[in-house]
Amino acid sequence: GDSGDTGPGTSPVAGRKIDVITKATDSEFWQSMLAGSKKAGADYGIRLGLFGPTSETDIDGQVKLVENSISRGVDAIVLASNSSSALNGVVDRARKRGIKVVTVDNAISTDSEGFIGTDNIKAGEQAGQRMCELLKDKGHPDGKVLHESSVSGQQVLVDRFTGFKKGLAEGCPKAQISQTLVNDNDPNKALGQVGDVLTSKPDVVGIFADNNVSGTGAARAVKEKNAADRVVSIAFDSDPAEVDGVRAGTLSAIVVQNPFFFGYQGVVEAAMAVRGSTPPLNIDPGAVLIDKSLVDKAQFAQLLNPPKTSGAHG
Amino acid sequence: MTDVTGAPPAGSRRKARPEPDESEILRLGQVFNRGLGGIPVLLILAFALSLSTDVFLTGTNLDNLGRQVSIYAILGIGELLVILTAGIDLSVGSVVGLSGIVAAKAVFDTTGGGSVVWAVVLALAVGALAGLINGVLVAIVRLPPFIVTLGMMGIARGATLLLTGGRTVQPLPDGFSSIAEGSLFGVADLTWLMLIVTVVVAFFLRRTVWGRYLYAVGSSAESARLTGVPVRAVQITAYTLSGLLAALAGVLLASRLGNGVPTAGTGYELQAIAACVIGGASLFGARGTALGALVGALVVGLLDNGGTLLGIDPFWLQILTGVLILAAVAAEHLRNLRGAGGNG
Amino acid sequence: MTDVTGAPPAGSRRKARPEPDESEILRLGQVFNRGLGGIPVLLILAFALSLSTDVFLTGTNLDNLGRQVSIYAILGIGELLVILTAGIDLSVGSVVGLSGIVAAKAVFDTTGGGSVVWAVVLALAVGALAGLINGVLVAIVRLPPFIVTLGMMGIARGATLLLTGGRTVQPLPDGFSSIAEGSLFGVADLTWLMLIVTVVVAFFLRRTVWGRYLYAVGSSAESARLTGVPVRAVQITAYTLSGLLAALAGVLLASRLGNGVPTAGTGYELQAIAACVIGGASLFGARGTALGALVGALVVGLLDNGGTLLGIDPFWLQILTGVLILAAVAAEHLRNLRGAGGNG
Amino acid sequence: MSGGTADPVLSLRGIGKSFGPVRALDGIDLDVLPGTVHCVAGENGAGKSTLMKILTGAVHRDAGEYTLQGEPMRRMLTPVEARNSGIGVVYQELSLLTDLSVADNLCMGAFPSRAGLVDRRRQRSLVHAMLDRVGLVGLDPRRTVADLPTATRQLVEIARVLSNDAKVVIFDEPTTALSPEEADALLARVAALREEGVAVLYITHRIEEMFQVGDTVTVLRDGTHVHTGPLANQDEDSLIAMMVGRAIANLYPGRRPEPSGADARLEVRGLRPEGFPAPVDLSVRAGEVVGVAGLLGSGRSELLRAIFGADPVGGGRVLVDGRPVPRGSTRAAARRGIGLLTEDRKESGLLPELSIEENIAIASWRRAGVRGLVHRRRVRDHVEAAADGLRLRFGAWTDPVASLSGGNQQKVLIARWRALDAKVLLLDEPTKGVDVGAKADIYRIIADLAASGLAIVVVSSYLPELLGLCDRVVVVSERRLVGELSAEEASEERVLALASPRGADDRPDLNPLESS
Ligand SMILES: Nc1ncnc2c1ncn2[C@@H]1O[C@H](COP(=O)(O)OP(=O)(O)OP(=O)(O)O)[C@@H](O)[C@H]1O
Ligand SMILES: Nc1ncnc2c1ncn2[C@@H]1O[C@H](COP(=O)(O)OP(=O)(O)OP(=O)(O)O)[C@@H](O)[C@H]1O
Ligand SMILES: [Mg+2]
Ligand SMILES: [Mg+2]
Repeated sequence: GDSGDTGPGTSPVAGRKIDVITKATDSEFWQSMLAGSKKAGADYGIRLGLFGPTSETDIDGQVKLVENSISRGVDAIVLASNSSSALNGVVDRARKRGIKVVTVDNAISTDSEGFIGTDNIKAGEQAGQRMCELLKDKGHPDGKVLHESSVSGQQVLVDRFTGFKKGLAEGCPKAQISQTLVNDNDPNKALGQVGDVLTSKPDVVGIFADNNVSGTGAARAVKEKNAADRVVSIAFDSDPAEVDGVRAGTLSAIVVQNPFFFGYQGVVEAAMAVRGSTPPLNIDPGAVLIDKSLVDKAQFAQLLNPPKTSGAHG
Repeated sequence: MTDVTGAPPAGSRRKARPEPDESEILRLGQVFNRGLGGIPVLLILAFALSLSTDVFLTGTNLDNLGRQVSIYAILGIGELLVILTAGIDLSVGSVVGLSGIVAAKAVFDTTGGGSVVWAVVLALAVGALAGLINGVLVAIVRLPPFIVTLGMMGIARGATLLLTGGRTVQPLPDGFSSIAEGSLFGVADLTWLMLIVTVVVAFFLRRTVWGRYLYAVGSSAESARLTGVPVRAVQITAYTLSGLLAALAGVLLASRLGNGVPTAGTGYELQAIAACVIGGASLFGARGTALGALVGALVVGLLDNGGTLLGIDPFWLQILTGVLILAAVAAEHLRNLRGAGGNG
Repeated sequence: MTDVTGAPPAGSRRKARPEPDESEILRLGQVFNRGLGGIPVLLILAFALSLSTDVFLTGTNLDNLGRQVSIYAILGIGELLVILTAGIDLSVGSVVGLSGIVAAKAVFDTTGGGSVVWAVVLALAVGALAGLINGVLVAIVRLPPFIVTLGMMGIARGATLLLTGGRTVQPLPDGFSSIAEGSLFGVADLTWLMLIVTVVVAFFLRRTVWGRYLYAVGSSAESARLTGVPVRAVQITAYTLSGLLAALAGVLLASRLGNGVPTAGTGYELQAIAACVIGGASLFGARGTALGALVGALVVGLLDNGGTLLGIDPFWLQILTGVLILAAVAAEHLRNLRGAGGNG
Repeated sequence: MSGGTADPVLSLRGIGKSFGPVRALDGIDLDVLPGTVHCVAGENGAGKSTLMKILTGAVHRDAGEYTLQGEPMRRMLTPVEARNSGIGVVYQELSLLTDLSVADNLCMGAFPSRAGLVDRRRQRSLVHAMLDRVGLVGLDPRRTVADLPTATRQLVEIARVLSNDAKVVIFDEPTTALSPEEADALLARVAALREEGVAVLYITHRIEEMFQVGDTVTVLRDGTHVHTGPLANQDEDSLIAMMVGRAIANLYPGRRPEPSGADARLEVRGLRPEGFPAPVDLSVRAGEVVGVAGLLGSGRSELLRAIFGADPVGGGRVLVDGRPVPRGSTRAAARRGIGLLTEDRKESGLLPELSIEENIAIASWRRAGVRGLVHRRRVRDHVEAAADGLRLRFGAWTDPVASLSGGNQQKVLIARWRALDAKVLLLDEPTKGVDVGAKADIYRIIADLAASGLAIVVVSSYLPELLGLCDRVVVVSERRLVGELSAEEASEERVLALASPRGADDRPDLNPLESS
């Protein structure tokens, strides 16, 4: 909702209305992004509206939120789109009405004032390459890898997996994806599925978990079956449970993006656009692979444990 | 309500003639006396919103509202047909996804503009087919509707994913996107469609023999059978129409999104059922109206829209929506209790 | 055809004595003759799996199966209590999330090991309270169960998100995680708990007067009321127990995940209801058994587990699951039709 | 026998039907001549309704031939086919669609329509014609059936069958809920049908009705055919003997010793049931059986329900043995020892999915020596004791009660209230649909219960029953207690005189059927 804080009145964009719309509100990742946005909002005295649908598959829900922002008569929208193309229509409508739109996390295929985010295919590639290295270390570059996926049919996840396969194939052409399991974002199911594979498929030596739920499930399963030294497990996102997993060694590495930055920079660029200056068209802060050696390094502290906020406001 | 018998025969007949419509509403009011339920609640909500935020009553917002609600309303009205027969259709959400993808793929693969019509027809056919299968399994094989449609829910979603390999289908020709974007007399086509569907179904339910059969089957399938109602055929129609309307909703959604999204419609079944029940339908059948389902969908849509307009924290909004739905139905319900000796 | 006066009471009593258990199974088999439904299907499935993959029957896999199913089974059995009264509880999924978070926060904030017990008690209390509220709204205010629990679904989920700000609650002390990890005689505690809950509820339903009242209310609330059954109290108990069991499931889930996940339990309500219906419960009340709900949960769990073991493509698996659920219920259903003159 | 010698419009050969283990019908032959009233008699569970359901396609026969006007009817006959080939029926268990309006119910399955559209105007006139025919002139056709009392529903049901011109009309216990006038009027209608050359199949447990209208009678016992012949050659006793397989010495238990002591078991003080113009006072002594007489819709059922606390009341109090019963709680009433046998067993009596055993025990678990935990054997004994002497015909105690015949279901409810050692029993139409043999048993049981010190109130539309059974008869008219007659004073004439409403014309819905 509207975070009432009007910061330093000196700011040239003070009092402007910017809505931030995330893919969902109910995970660490989006909470960090919102935290970032709030920081920027406070720094520049912008009137923020923070919204997000209940689930990352709820595209229509996001379309509604954008429409409602149009109704709210905001100056700009920072949008983490649930689809690379399905919001084109509504975004165009918004821009026609002079509303500036900055997209974050997931680029969309129509024009916008700017994009800040990680190319999920690239990030997937990083994960794939790291998977290959670790498999080599374990001595089976030709081993089988399990793909634990949270939802079928979500573009971002498809991209991550595409990238992962590419990255894996570069160094380990013989390595193969043994099967894909879908847990419908149910951590219990994820845990069960990975557990089943670990017990029933001794030849599986790698796990690729494509989001925080899959990652959490994988970490728990590896713990439950204490298979830490048997399998290489790489997951996306930096849920505390996953970070914990890295520390405990139940996750070999996690692919961490910088949602806090997305949120902050998104608002800043939106503000710029509102002022009439043109923000950089595309910023890719890239993704970092965090493993045991890095997890407690100071420079990643803010990344892995961003400033907390309660609910969707500060 | 007992004194009604007191009224002399001539009286009731005389009352009926002059304003047949009035009498009709009266009849409906009596037969499914929670049917027109939501309306007062709806008005109160709208009034409250227009007071609390000046952007609510703006043309753009009402236009948005119409676009947003239309898809759920159409879905809800389809669901209603099944609910009236004391059934339930959990597959509508998946059918939305499936039909959307079918239409999208059809226009995508054959990028001849004219094929849009074909694509839509094909999608509707697929939806109707899914419904037909549900209907047959319920009416002929006599399986519990919940299970049948739960199965279909999985099957349709799986099929959708297979068709797309889990990928979004796009870009789609403007010819297709324009279905949902166009508008007439400043009112979005989506809104028009929603109203048309409501009117047609309402007419079907009130005025046609087959419509009355739906209520009969819902009231007691056995008694209906004994009085010569073709129970099975009626059930099959209900599920088929539900599938058809779900498909329509799916096509509209795909057009609105300009994409064939394989996960589209996930979880819509619950919203559709909710719309019906908020609108006064009973899951035990034979109670409910098309108008009610529309109102139900509007109530939910209004809460959503209002919530964001007022910039309510999404977490709080979720709680609030829950509370308000309860309040709405409760208010409505108590009103009836006072009105009609509690057979609501 | 016996005739009481014909057959002296002693006679039938003599019949009862030798094999009371046999007579008991007979009774259940007849009264809710789809109650024990799933079992044959379950066996067939298990058999097929053990043929098609040698890892299925391994101890570890069965152990996994137990752990995975337990949470859904407990949820399903809670849901059953409500369904028996011809109600429905859509809030169980959200209550799972809420109670899990409550427990997690409780142990997290007060990291004294002993407080685990307290945390659990607190979580269970919260779940029971949510159920109680449902019950009161249904029984006293007389709102439709679907709406009441739909509202509660939103409220509980919203509360969960508020409590956590949408963040995972962790790390949790091992004392808490160990609840779900431990095992006894090589069988996971989770599995034990599932079995205990089943047995206790089964006993409650079959052997206690209050249990029988649940069926009476579901069969005909009005008739029950006029024979002096405390209908409202019975309904309230049902919803409260459902909430309590959901909370138990939630605590177990949180403990198993070693995290308080705010979105945990999303969509579980459908699985719980499905488990009941697959197990032979009727959404119109008065039909269903605890064992049935357990079996229903197992069937679904088995399909999942089997799919994973056989490495079936997830898209196909989704379709297959839908088909198999249908097939399972259909097979069961036809068997009954043949058995008891079509009143299945 | 009028129009006798024509060849049968309907004939059955060797009809058989089983429900699972239960053999409901076995090798039944039946010929029905046009222009005759053919009664079908038999004990509860003899198979009468099943036979009728086979004729109408509601149930499919297992074996046997069925020809209608020489046309062989296929085994999988559907109700529609049956109706189209000229069979009309009033089922024993009301088959109305309770959520729908009276108008829709009357037209269901045969709406006046143009191109699938309901023709409102024609429907309206049609419906009024139908209602007129059964004397429900003033009944608003838009009313939901669920709001109507049983008797009215039964009339609506009858109206439906009288409308379409059938060749064979079946009445399965049409008068169970009707008061004498409506019953007589109905019989007049039946006679009229016969004159029109229609063949009527008439089932009733009121023997005298058979002799009033019947030409031929067919007697079934245990699903087998016992006798067919002209009613002229029969008298009540011989008929009963054939049905029951034994002679019924005397139907009514006869005088009981004057109720001892003047202590009022049940006392109703200034009770104001919904819609009752004046408060009701009534007191029943231990050992007394008080009858409540009145026309259809006079408020008898409402009165009983109010006493039991089933419906909200405007005021007043109910005392049992001088202790007031908390108002508006059926639970409290039951615990204070009041039992209510409702008039509509289908909607407010039976628990269809539950077993016969449980339906009997449900009200009296504690009496069954059950404290919280159900003890199977105790319950079974308890239930057997309660059903003893009721001639309940059933497969197993654990069968769903829905599988019983109408009369046997009624017996189950009687057993339920007998099982509860109540202080006060309120019985609304206790012998509804019960066969003569069982009637005698039920009367005896009521008498015994009274003798053992209960206070019993009986509502019945069947006057002979009230007169034969009760120590006192109070008469209700237009929701007022309009009079009270001692057993000696009471006679059908005097009761009717009291019962018939003053200024009947402004309660047109209560006019007797002749009005059409
Ligand atoms: N659906 C059913 N399932 C099982 N048994 C049934 C069913 N319907 C009837 N029966 C049995 O068939 C027998 C005949 O029932 P029917 O209803 O024909 O008796 P009836 O002569 O009509 O008795 P009543 O005079 O009480 O109406 C009874 O023993 C009854 O238990
Ligand atoms: N013909 C009728 N049409 C509609 N309502 C009626 C009719 N007759 C009675 N009622 C209503 O039924 C109620 C009284 O029914 P009730 O059952 O208490 O009377 P009753 O004496 O038991 O008659 P019965 O039991 O034969 O129906 C009143 O509300 C009255 O208005
Ligand atoms: Mg009968
Ligand atoms: Mg009555």
